[in-house]
Amino acid sequence: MPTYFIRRVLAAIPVMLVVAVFVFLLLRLTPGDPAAILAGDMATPDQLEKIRTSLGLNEPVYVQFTRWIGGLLQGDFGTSLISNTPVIDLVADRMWPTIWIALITITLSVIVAVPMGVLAAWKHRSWVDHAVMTFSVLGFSVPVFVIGYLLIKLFALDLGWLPVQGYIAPSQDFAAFAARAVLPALTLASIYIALIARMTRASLLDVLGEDYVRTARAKGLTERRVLFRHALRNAAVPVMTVIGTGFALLISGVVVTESVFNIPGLGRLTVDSIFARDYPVIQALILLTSGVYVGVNLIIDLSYSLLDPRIRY
Amino acid sequence: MSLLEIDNLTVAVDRKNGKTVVRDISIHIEPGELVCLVGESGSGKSVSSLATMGLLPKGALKVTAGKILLDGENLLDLSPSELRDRRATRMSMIFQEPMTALNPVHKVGDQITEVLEAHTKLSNADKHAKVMDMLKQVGLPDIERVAGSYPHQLSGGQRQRIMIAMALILEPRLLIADEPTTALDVTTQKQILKLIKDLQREHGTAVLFITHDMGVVAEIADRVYVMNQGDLVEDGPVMEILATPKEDYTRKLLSSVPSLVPRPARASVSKKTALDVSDLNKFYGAGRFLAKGSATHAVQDVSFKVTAGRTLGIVGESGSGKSTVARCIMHLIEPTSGGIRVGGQQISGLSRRGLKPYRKKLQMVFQDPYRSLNPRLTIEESIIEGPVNYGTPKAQAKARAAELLDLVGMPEGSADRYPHMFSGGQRQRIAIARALAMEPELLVADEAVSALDVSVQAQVLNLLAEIQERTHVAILFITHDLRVAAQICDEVAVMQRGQVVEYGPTADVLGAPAHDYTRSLLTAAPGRDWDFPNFRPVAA
Amino acid sequence: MAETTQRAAFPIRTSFITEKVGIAPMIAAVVLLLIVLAAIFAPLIAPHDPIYQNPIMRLKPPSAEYPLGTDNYGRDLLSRVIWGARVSLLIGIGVTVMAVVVGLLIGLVSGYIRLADAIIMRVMDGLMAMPSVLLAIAIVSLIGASIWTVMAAITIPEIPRVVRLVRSIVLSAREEPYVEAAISLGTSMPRILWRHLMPNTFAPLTVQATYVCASAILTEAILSFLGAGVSTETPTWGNIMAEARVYFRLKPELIFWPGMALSLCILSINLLGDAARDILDPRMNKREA
Amino acid sequence: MTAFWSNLRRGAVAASALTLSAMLPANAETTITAVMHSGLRVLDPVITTAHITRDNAFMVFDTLVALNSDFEVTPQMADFEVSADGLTYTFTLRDGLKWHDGGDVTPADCIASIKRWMQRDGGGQMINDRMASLEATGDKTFVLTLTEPFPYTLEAMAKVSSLALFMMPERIASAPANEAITEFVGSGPFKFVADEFQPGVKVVYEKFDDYVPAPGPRSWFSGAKDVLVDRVEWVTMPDAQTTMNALMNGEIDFMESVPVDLLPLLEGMPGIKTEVLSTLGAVTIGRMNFKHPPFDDPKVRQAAKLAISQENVLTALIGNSEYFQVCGAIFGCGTPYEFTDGSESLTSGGDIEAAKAMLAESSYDGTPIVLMQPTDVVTLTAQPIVAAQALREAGFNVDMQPMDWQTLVTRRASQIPPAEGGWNLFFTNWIVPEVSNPLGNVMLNGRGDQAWFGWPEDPEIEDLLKAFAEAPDLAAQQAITQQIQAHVMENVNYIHLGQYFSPSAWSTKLSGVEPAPFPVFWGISKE
Repeated sequence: MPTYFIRRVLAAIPVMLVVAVFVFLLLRLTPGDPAAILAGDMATPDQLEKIRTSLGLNEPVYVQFTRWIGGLLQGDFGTSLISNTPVIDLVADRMWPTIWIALITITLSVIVAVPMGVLAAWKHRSWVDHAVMTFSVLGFSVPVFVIGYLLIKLFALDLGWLPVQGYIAPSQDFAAFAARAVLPALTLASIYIALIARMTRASLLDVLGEDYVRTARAKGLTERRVLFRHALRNAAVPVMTVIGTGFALLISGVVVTESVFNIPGLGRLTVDSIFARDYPVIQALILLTSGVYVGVNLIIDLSYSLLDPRIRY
Repeated sequence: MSLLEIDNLTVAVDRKNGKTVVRDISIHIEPGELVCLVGESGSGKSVSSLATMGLLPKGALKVTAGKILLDGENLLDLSPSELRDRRATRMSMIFQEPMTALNPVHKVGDQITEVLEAHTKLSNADKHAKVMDMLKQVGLPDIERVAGSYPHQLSGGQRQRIMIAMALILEPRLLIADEPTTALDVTTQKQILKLIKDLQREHGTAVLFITHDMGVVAEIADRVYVMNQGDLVEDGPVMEILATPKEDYTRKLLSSVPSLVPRPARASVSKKTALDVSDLNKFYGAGRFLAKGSATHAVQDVSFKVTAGRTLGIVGESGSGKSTVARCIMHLIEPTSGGIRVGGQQISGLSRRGLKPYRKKLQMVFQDPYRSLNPRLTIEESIIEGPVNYGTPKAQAKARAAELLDLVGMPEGSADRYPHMFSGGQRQRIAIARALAMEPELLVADEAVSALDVSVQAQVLNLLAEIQERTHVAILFITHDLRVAAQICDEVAVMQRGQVVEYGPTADVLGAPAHDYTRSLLTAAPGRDWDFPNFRPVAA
Repeated sequence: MAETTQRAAFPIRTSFITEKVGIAPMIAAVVLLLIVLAAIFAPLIAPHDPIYQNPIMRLKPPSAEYPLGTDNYGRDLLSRVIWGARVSLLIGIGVTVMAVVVGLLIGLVSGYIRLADAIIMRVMDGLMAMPSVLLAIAIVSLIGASIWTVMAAITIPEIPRVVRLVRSIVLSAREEPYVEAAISLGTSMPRILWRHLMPNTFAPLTVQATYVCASAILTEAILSFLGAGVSTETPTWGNIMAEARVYFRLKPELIFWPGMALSLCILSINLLGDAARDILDPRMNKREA
Repeated sequence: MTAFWSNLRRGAVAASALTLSAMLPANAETTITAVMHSGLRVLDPVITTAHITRDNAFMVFDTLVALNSDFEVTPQMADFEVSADGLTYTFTLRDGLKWHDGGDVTPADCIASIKRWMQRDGGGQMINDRMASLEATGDKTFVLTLTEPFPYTLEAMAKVSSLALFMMPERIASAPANEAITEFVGSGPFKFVADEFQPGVKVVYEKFDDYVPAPGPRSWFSGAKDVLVDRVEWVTMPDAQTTMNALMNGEIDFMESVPVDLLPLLEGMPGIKTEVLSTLGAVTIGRMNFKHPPFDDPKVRQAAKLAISQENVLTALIGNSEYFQVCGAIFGCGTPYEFTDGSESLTSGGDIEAAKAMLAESSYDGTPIVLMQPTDVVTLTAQPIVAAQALREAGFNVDMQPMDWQTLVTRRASQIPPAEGGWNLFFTNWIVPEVSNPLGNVMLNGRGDQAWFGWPEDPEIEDLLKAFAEAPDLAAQQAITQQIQAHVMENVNYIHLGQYFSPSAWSTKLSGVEPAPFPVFWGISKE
């Protein structure tokens, strides 16, 4: 396990380097001038040039890159060009809403989707199966923002049960936090539920065709025991995998959801920073989300050995 | 009253006007009796047993007529929960592949205990004691450790013992064993067969034993039912069936079983050495960064020679390294060290390009006829691929392909068809034709008949012998089946754990084995005392 | 046993489709066909010029002249939705073709040449790790929003998925005996890739392609929604909705119709993808057999 | 496992305790939650001209002198006296002025602030060009001495847009004008709560208890700035829809700009009031690139101007005609310099025929003109679309390139040819006070490369501006502005596309909301 872990972490280094180089070059080789954005509407060319120099944007690309990587290695993510705040502070401020929503979404999705998938697989080709599959295809097909607006219209505006938007930290007011987290989490969960339910169903269908399931039935076990004790755990690895790779989808969904529900999270920060050409922030955020993605998938890979004793690292 | 009575059972595909796969069969088993249900693939023998357990795949197959009476109770009338109650307590089942039949994510001890949990109200201590007792009965060593192991940590034989323990722990009156030894090596098979027989005697369990292997039948059966394509062909006490089969099908089946007595030696036709392997070594899994575990020495100092027109058999159990040798010779993997000479030319260590001229001298026939032909190419395209690669004009290659297809006994018009339109035996013929198209000096046949039914197997073996006579091709024949080796090989090399332990003319090696391992292999061969093709015991 | 399990029989019987596939994919195919026809014949079908503004007719309710009403520039919504099919489908198909072709080539090379594999897979892992929508927004907003950059921006994150799929198929297919047989027959490496390995990728790629197509159309909508899409002069379902966001409560139909078209289109493609998988996946066949 | 469950249970108990405490009224603090037109990211009001930065600065900082609703300059932090020859300005600080950190406001602070401002602001530079000295003459007084009379001085110091003159402590104001300041200590009516500031998301202000309001009634930015609530929070919302929903649900109290199309949803809602606060409104304009063909040719510019109709643009942009005004006056309708010379085609629906004729006469050769269209700013998406249609009708070949606003901002600063990534035409908006004075209107600058984006070389207008700066009285100024108006229409320095008004909406829990060019939060109380 430790050697495997170290190997995986080492393997992540070139991946992150690819991300770093890609993002850096993308930002520097395309048109865009943070100075013009910073200075506002009435700035003269002369003033822009002065600001560019003071931001260090006039140096050669490789110098900027080396400086950035050097800073990263010392844990310095740089300072926002626009708001002049350390990137790390910006991220720390914006991190929690995203983490909370993501956690609630994943929990909700797993709680809803796994039983759905199990039911569909068990009742293969029945109306339950068709209903679950239809629902999951719908979850894939309707854009997140459309789902978001529909939920707002229904639950917040027409029924008035929940607030329309916003975010309140759970430490500040848990009830208010929960009330505001429900709709975004539901919105985001629509894709995730679809994804997990489909995978659970497919994986379970595979497993239900396996010999050991037949053995379990031959032992005279009840269907429930066959399904949950024998089949589900064997079907779990692909489901875990899809939770991991679906994390990318979640991040994309977060960007949109945060925008619809006005949640001050990392997704909006990234989009805002891209539009504002706030290079250090964009770089840090894309590197960070990539790192999280790699990390989540590493943890999921490691969790396989808990699910399946054949997998040993 | 019979313990199990299957009356006029018919099973069909669960669809409107679905094809019937088992037609109107009747089987009865008396208490304490061991009955073999024998047949080739597609005979419906497994389906009948699954129907008995109520385990037919839902939505795919269903019983359309007949009764299945266990102790006089029609199992087909029971509700699902009643049927569940009968399983494991009154009837249980073991399967062909113990690796897949055991749940990989639970400890085997727990999987056995689960049977007790489902059907009894014993205390935990009692359950544990009972499980341990059962594990002891099936002859497992170090039972506490075994009980705490996962299936993948056990050997194939141990896993099958676990399956048996699980099946018999509640002392059911009927055990259905579906090809329980087919996936096992011959020495392990012998032990498992003995175990089943012993337990059957001790507990008075009736056994319905499903197999395709006449040797196994001869070894253990009290009574035999023969099935063919969904129909029951013949039944009777084992000696009657083996000695005086009434039906043509049964006779054909029996006469297809190769004899374990080596065939008379053939005169050598040439002095030319087709293949000379010297001190071949192969290590697996060495040299990976941060990889743990040491390398496996899969092939260890293996040397042998094959002369033109002769067949050398390499026999051994799984993991003996016999296939690795074949793959090294074919350059599908790189040998770690040692020499491989084809027609006197050293070919080990040559680059891909350098190897090309020698490739055509070596051709291979693979084990699985379903995977060795590209499903998307017509038969002709597959056969002409090699010659065209070596510059034969297409038209000429096609003409040659037609000749070869005729030679291997394929019907006319096969050339333009696709592999899936042919049976396994036919595909293996095509694969042989493809290899022959290259006019090789050496044909490597890696378990080339193992996947085939015994009647088809006999035909393919005859074909190979015929071809060898005509073309004087040298054959390296890799097999685990001593019967096949005895009938086709001029010389035999026996491999165990990567080493050749005995090497010599077939008559010597299999007739008067010098090495213990060879002897144990021979003793383990089921039905070795019966000469099947001649319907009589082996002359002493 | 072996005699009865025929693997992935290639010529698919028509009865097989009706029996196994069911009615939903049939409906999906019809819907998709209608959308494709609408896209192709948009200039003939659409009652109005989709970009012609008529300020007097802004935000009008449905009428005989404007069957779905007008948007905030007085443009005909129906015409815009019909024309929107063009761009959305163009992006869907364009992205799919690019992602599949590029991914197939890289995947084949990666699956068969070990040295290239190590490097390619690191780069692919890197691309995979970057959140695709963010990457796409960055590319579009940095390089400039034209239909081509939008396509490229959506394609790039899709490529690693195709590469991984192709690579895994090649890796498992190269162990197939018929590939080893081809090696024994002296077949050259490019020819093995082309003739023996590549065809194996077609069925899974067909399935994957439908999902890529659906996701591309969806991503385009998301990009437009976030303000990084193609100009609203070129109507796409995404940017029609993005423009109409503001009018969600006032005139929900401005979001509803393009949203409906978009969802139906993606739904159809996904359903067809599922059907294709059911037909083409040999494991599925085995299970049903 | 057991530990896990007990932890979970403990967590649940803690959570419910939290809920309980949240339900008890913590204190009777009053907070106004407002959604402004955009998120605040840049704080330094000297480095950027962004409106939201200025709005923020008006909360935190105070001004020396201020503008009232009659466009009069009134004392704010300081009384002022102008000598009879117009060369000496004496400022006397009010008593008791304190910084948020407790220090006293001194003349040295003010001088540093003025000097930093003069480096960046156009009006400031004009004063600087004429400045003989600026020095403290006592504990509370300082004097600005000019070399020649410059009547615009006080107006420049009191102007609200863009680059208003804010007073900062000397230690902050001594920073170079090109580097953003990092400390936000002012003497304004609100304290900036740095800990709670989240760039682009949320800004929090607390009432500054030691603030000493200026005498006189509140009027725009002058008079008493009495703070009647404890806190003001500005939160950012990405779209108007969300913001309106939040307002209707009582989650926010104030929404700076409501899209006119959506007004019907709010009108008649109980508890919500809508009104145009910025009564002068804003203007929308189109600017050409004078450096490159075809708009280097005045005839081509004329043709473009002739083709476009203000009404079409404003209808597409605003919709409801109650909220826009077709207005030919480049200095804005409702201002002292309202003249409409030369604007007939713009205000009468465009003259496509005349445009075609003019274009035929000109040097235009059919080269596509690059029209930059921002996709992410609601108030700027309509103009390019409408203009493109009109220009095409007039015979222009239009290449409309969509991009986000920030890309546009970057690209418009580039002088390279349009075909190589430059541009020909873009649109933007100004609030009226930004364009209402010839010296404050940056688009009038005609000094080539030193001019605003588009870089016109226009000595004629430079002469007019100089004459305006020296004009002794309103009548003289008006005479000159009329000439400027005619010149701009003839030369097409930019295309004036009319005036529009953004309604604001707020909860009726707020009282004391009064019109001003942009929202201020003093004088407002909340139930």
